Amino acid sequence: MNLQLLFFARLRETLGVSRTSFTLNAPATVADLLGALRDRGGVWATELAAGRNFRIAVNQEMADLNTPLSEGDEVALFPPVTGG
Amino acid sequence: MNLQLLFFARLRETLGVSRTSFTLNAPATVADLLGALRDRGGVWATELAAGRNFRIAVNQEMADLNTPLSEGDEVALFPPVTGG
Amino acid sequence: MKITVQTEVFDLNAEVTALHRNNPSVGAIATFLGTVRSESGQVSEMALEHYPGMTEKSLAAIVQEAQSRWAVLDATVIHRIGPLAPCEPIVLVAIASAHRGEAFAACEFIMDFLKTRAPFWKKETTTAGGQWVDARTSDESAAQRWNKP
Amino acid sequence: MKITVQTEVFDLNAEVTALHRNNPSVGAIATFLGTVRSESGQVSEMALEHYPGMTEKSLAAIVQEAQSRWAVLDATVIHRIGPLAPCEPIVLVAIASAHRGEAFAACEFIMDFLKTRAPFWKKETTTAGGQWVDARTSDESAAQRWNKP
Repeated sequence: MNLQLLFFARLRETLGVSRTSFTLNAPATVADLLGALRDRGGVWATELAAGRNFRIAVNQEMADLNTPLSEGDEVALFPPVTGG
Repeated sequence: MNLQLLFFARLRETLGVSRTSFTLNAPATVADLLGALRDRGGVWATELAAGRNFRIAVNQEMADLNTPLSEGDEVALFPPVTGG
Repeated sequence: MKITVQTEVFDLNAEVTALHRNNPSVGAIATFLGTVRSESGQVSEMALEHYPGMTEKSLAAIVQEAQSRWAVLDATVIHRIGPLAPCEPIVLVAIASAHRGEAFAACEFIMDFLKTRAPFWKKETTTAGGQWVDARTSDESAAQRWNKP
Repeated sequence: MKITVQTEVFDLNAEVTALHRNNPSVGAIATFLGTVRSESGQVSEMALEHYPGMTEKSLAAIVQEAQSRWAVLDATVIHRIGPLAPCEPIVLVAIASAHRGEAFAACEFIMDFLKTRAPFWKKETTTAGGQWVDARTSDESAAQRWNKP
């Protein structure tokens, strides 16, 4: 399935990408997506390592590792928020 | 001793006075002053009766029945406050 | 600290700008604006009476108590007196702090004590005539809760 | 309800006037204004990034949750994005209610959840260069306390 990946703030800068398309075998969860991204190695493995503090939103709703993904989903990865 | 008495809001209207001088035998407390005022009878006895809900300030500080009075004190009587 | 009792309307922008003073330590400004209510349009006028001298002293004591409890960088309290129309502003409390928790707490504390300790009295005019507003026990409860540990 | 994410500065008087709408049921307006801090003058610029689309949705959900908990007559949330100088306003939350307790609670609730749930990120520029601001655990604690009975 095809996903739209979005990256914000520190993650956007460190990974060097703000928006990209990504293809993943279905069925898949957020955990599967993170595994596939870590397999890219380098900063991807470092920044998305299991102990790192980041958040995931699927279709603009907060998600967790077990959230299932579907064709066309918008998946955003970002650090804990700091607005206000 | 001579006191300056001030009345505010509903008490000012009901008693028909906003400011007056009052002479009281020393030594005296707020309770003594209230007794002397009640002795005037009429609305004074009614409005200042023991069960009525009013407040007393002596020299612009909240006071109670036991607060001692001194020559020249400013004593204010008023209903519970309702500003803001 | 600015504490004023006045008949004139105040300007919120001007007060908040003066409170902030371009102080870069300020990160949070909590304000409370009280306005004349008129449920079902029944109140045609609200008259505010006060005790000149004691009012300013009691407001200053309340603000100082707030400053002793929270890290307040600056505070403004303005209370209007005289006849006011429905929807007109009555009171402004504005608190500048580094962080929001302190600003909110100090602002609400000052309002709770202003409502129950500062010598102001409201008289409403309705079609039934003028009547003094009764003190609300909920206001006294609001002030009491700050005594809790 | 008004929820806006914008680069432009906002006008506090205009926002409060629009929120009040000359509604005589309004007796209380609580507002929170967040401004760019620069302790010891170290921050020369604060840049705000956000997640367009999700930001507005999450702010609307937070305001709706506040409206379900307290009798809110109207609410305004404005959050600025882009580069801001020290002392500039970042965020405004303004709540109109009949009584002050509801206005204060809803305003503080919205700020606590905005701080921890709305997708905004701050990057400070100091003499040491640019650095992303870390999330504060005290903000998460502030949001958690609203879960208590």
